[in-house]
Amino acid sequence: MAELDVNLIDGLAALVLLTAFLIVATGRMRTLVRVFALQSLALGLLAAAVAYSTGYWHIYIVAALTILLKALVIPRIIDRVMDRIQVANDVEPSVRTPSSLLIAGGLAILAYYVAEPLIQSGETITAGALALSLAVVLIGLFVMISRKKAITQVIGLLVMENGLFMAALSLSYGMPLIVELGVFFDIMVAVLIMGVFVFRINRTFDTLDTSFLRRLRD
Amino acid sequence: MADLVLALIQTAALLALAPLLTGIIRKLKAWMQSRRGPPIYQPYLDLAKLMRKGSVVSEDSSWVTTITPYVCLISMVVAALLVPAFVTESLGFLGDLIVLVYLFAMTRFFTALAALDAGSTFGGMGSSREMLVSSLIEPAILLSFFTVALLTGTTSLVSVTSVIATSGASLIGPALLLAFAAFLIAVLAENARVPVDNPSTHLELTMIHEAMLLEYSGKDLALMEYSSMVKLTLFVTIAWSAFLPWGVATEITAPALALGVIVFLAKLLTLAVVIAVIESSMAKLRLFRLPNLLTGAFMLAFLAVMSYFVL
Amino acid sequence: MGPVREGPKRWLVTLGTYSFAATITLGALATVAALVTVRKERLCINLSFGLSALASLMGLLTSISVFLEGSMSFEFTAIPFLGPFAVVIDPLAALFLAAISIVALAASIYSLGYVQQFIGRYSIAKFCALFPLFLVSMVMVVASSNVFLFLVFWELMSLSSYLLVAYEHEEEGAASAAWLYLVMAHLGTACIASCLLYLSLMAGSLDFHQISLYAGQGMTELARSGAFLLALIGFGAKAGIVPLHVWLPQAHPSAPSNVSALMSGVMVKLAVYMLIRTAFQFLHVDLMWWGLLTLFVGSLTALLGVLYAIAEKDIKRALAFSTVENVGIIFIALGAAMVFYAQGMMQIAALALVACLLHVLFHSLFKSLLFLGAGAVVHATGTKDMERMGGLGKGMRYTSILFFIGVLSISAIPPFNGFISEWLIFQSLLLSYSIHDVTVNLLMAIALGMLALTGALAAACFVRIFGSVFLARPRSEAAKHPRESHRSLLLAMSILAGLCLATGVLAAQIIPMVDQASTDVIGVSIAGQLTDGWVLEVDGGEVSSVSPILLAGLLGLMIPFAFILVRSWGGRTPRVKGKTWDCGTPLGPRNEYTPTGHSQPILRVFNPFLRGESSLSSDPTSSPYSRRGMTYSSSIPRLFETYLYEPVARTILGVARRASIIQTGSVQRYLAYIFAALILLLLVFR
Amino acid sequence: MLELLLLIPVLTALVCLLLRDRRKVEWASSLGSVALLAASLLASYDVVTNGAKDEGTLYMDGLSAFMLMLVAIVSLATSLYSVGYMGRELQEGRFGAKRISYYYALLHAFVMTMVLVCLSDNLGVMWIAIEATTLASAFLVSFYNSESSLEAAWKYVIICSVGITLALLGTILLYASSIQQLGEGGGSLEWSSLLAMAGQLDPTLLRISFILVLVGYGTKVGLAPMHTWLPDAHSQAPTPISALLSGVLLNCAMYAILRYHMISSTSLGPGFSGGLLVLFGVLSMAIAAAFIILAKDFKRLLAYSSIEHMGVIALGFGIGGPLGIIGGLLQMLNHALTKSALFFGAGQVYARTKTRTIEEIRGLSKTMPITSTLWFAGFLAIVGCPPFGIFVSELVILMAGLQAGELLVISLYLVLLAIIFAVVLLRASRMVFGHPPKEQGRREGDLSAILLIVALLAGVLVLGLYLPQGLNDMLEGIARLFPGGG
Repeated sequence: MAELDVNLIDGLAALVLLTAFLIVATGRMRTLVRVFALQSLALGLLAAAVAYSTGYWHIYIVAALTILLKALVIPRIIDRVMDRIQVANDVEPSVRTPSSLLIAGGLAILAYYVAEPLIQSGETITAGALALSLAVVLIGLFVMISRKKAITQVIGLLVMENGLFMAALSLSYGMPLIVELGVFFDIMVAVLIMGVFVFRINRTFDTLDTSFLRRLRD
Repeated sequence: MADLVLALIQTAALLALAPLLTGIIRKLKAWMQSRRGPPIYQPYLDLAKLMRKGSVVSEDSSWVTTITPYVCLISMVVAALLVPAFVTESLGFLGDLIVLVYLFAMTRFFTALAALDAGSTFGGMGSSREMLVSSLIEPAILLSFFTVALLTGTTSLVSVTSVIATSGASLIGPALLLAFAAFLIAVLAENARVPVDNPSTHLELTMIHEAMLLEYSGKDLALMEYSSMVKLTLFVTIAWSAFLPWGVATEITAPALALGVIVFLAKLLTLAVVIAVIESSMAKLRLFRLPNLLTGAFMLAFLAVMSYFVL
Repeated sequence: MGPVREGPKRWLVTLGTYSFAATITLGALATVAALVTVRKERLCINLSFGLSALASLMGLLTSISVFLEGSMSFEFTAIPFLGPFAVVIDPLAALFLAAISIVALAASIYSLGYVQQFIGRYSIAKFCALFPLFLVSMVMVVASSNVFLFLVFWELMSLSSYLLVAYEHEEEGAASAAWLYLVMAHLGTACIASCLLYLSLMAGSLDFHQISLYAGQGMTELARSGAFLLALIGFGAKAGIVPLHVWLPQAHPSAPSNVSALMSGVMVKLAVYMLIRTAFQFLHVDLMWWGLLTLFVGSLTALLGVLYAIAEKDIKRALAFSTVENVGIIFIALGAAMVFYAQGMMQIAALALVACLLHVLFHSLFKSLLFLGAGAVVHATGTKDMERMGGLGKGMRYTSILFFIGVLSISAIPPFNGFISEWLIFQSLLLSYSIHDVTVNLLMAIALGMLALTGALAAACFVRIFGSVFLARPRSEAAKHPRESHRSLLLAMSILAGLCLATGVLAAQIIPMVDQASTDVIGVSIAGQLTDGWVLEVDGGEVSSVSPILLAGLLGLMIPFAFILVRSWGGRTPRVKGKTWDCGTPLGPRNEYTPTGHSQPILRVFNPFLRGESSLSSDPTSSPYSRRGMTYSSSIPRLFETYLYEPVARTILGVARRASIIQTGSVQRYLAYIFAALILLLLVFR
Repeated sequence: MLELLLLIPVLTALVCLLLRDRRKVEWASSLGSVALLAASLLASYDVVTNGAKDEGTLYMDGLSAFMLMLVAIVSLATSLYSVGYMGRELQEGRFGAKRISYYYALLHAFVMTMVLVCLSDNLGVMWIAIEATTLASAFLVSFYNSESSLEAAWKYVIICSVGITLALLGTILLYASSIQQLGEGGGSLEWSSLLAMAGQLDPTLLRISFILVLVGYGTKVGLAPMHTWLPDAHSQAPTPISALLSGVLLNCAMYAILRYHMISSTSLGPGFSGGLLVLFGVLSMAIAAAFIILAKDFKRLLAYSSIEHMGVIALGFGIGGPLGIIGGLLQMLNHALTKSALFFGAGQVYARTKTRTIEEIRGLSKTMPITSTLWFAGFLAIVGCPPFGIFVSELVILMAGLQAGELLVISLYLVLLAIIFAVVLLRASRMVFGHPPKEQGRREGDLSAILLIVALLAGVLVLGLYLPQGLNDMLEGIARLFPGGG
């Protein structure tokens, strides 16, 4: 693999992590969706770079699908949903932004710590890629925990998925095509189902704040 | 065969002497209280009189009242078969010291039930108190027997008697004496004597043993009275035979037997005096002070066991 | 399946095997019959209990054939990866099988009449199906010679008896008593399972025979002691030793009386059975303190059991507490046997074990008799409260006589059977002087004192029970017109009463049988020294003896003789019926001694142990000079419940409440748990 | 051949979706389930006698066959039970008439995803299938569209999706480590080939991968502390679906973990992944015990009991050895049958009392004697009373623990089991015994439900007394698939 490719891939991967930080930092719903679209775009480019450098044609398909679905379709759907049910533009974090950023930083460090034994065993590239993608996944999960709106939770989940894809691309240069397609299909269905539920929740509870969903408990 | 005959004669003697012992104690007490008192054969006359009387039976009572006098009588007769008095012969293979305890328990058990049978308050009271006294004193009795069993290696009363009597003085020690003392308290407690009970009281509220017999009359009463006289005699005899049997005839020769009989009578008289002295000089204890005395007996017996093992 | 031993009396072994198979088959058939005849209730009762009675007879036949001709065994495979399951009836098992069979026979006959009272109130088929199941599982508990098989039937025994205890579930407290029982039994099973499975893993086989061959070799002292303690706790919970007895006085009284008889009479003893096997055969008792601990626990159990029995007003609860007491006595003997065994004094150990087993056998007979009698009484009066009984002896003459025989036996009145076993226990405790260890000697002496105290208190307890139930005048409307029990009830009780007397009188003939069982365990037979058929002899340097048969003969001949003699003395003197003397006050239920009154002095003396409270209050409207309407009430607190079980339950509940804050209903919180779990794992295990 | 197994539920689902008449839909659903069971039995028999079958993406060995049978049996019971239960709900007007075919279609789609979980050799496909189970069942959970069912479904989807994302990351790491081994382009997600080269995989990656998979799929299994969705979803779903969720879905997720466990313990030795399973097992049992004590709703009680049993199963497999594995497998089977029977009973009781609150129910043995007897038998079975199968499996796991010398774990296991035993039976006996709160006549539910419960309990009963040689061999064969299970 050429030096340039590696640098490019690394750079794009870093961009994905950066956007993850931005998602934590932003306080506006619309911006949040834009940043997510940006992250997906970076991921799509990363896929294309991997495809170019390895020459696996099926990764181009992955790249195309990623950009199409995650950078274009899903943000549009989310926008539409927000328009339809008139979501307030405020993100409503339960952990305030500065602390959130600190925690996100901590998660990134944790990810490096976890991947560190791989560096020692000489798997430097793998270690870096693992650390980056693990950090994105953890930050996505953190977004889900620390944001109240149902839509932010969906976005958090999608950020996790992005981290996942990045891992798949940079660690193993994609997965067998059938698996990739299946995963895409599942994600689409999942988002659709969640969309349906978001509508229903909004209709039933007249809010999207999931912290009201606390009737079932012991 | 001679030993069997001797044993039966001995039993017969015990059964015959029982009212006399009671008479003697009454006479002694009378003297100490500066009275003339009835003749010492008065109990025989009382029993004979009662045997000729008709009886009144409570309409509330059941078959328990009917059979109890006979059960008491016979259990005492059987007990008398087991106890050596002046010679170390008895029908001891029938039962040992533990069996004796259970035969006494049998008498008490039936008496206590008969007391409840008629549904009288006094009977119930007597029954209840009797069971209290007996449950507290029985461990003391068994532990004091345990002590002599340790000393002699057997619980068979005949063997105990002959082992101790033939051992010279080697077995005399704190164990034996403490056990004897514990048993003496048991003699008083088991036979309704002062300070546990007062055999001559007629105030129902203070009675234990007499309260249980209130409903009996005529022949039944005679049997009950006689059984308790035999019981007293047996206890006194056991106190000597099991703990301090010296003087008893250990072989069947005329001089030994003669000595045995004389010593036995002397021993009976000694304890009669002791009982009379106690009854004349002490008051009956309050019911709920009794446990102090009775657990004291238990402690004495336990100390006896302990001194056997430790000393 | 097939007989194992070859020999001249092979037909007997074959008979034993077939009769054992018949026991199980008939029992199963009885259950099926009950389920098939759901709608025809009387038929259901007759079929089910008829078959159960037959099954019991077959069980008895099996154990007789084992005693005559030796063990029988066979194997089968049900769960292949656990290997074949062995069923063995050796003399020890046969002894318990005999106890089960006899009591079950009586209980089955009894049920024919007794269960009819439930028609229309509860499901008859349920009872008729569970009863044989209970019976079969008890039989299989003693027959199983495989840890796994044993545990299955052990739990099944608890389960079926639990359902029977909960049978009258609309009665106050029955369901919760049953629940407590099952929980305690289950806790016990957890200990038992751990102990037995551990031993079998060490031995490399689930088979009892293999485990006893291995016998804890190669295990450390600590491991063996741990296993023993688990067994003691586990089986103790089932046997009802203090402080694990709390379920017993609740469950046994709540059960219908025929079931109480089986539970108190036999089921509780099966714990003793297995404890004997575990301690002696699987662990070869080599540490003396095991025995001393058992002895101590036994003494404590016996004393507390009898004290609580004396305090009790409910007749069945009093009997249940008396079971606790007798289990204590059994444990005293067992503990003594273990001490002697650990000291290598096999003869004396065998004596103590024979005493223990005899008491087990005898207690099954008289306690089930007493429970059956109590059932008859409760059925006749509709109450379990002894305060409300009295005078039943007149209306229920036969019941009262049969009950009385039970009372005599349990109070160890010669020549009834309870006396024989207590005599032997005393003898074996006396022989402890040959151990040269002052601590042990004194402990044994204390145990002996406790046993004596217990015995005397038990007599007091049963004077009170018999007196307040059958004697004097009725104390309530319910007790005024009792009807004599149904024929089947009387027949069942007569069988047991007859056996109580017979086993006492013929103790010298029973002992060789019991000795076979103990020889199996200890390896030394003492029947030859202990009895020659006429007298029982114990040799502790000099010979101590008792002759139950001659004593019985003397008493049995002389009492009627004395009766005739005295009655005819001096011609027939008149016997007049009269009123009871009560200082002229009108006779009524109010001036009789009540059970509460009868036990008050003893309870007051022993109050430091019981911590009871009593209060005296009077009607405030009456004049201060002449008190009227005085009320005396006393209560014995449930010490173990209050200070042991309730704190544990509260702690568990408190922990659960505290844990409940995790289920808040917030998705974010839930996700945070996943997050936290993941991060922790990554940090620790990366 | 194996595709056929997938095709049957797919076809059934389609047919159900297309048919409009309720009777016809019910027939189609029942027949489809019967066909699936028949096909599964045939396929399993084939596998047990002729060894594992590898058809590329699909793969079937003894373990898959075992799971497949579980799925087929419970789904048959569920679809039969649905006929009476959902029919009555429909008559009571809890949902519109059109939705009944939608219900059956989703049900069979759900079954199909579970069959796929059991049959996929490719771990990626397995992941897709598991994610698909969530998606298929989400609408079943929210079937009544009530507020609380919506809430439950939302939590279900969100929590399980997060979990499953983590599992996918774990899968990717495993794949990456296989690439390291085989070079670029040679990586494999086929479980069979991964197992074959397990010895050479990078241990660090494997460890991280297993942690991610355990937390991820563990969410779906209901291992504490990731179990939080489970009581909500189980209590809000229609009762037949609760049975299916508890009975087999959880087992399917556990099956996925087991596949990774096999790889991981081949490579790292059984200590690591086994130890983690034991840890989560005990934790799940403890949390479940606490909530069983507090549960007021009987369906939630049953759900917590499922968490407990998943803990027991994890413990069994974690301890390992032939006994632990066989115990875990038996526990899976017994739990699936018993829990389905219990949920069916709960459905009958709810239909009669119209409440799920334990406190409000009394004296069922008077008002519905047969159902309550069966239900109570189910409770006895679930807490591990003989002669039911769970007693055997829990005892076998106890033996395994003793053999492994895990004394602390074993004592916790026993204490927790005892607490749960006590509390569950206390609740059950209060519902079944005593006087009914108001005078109600005696009325049982429909006969078909009773027969189904009887059949399921009879199965558990037989397993408690007798293990057929064939099943025994199958279990021993499966145990041999695990390292250290020979």
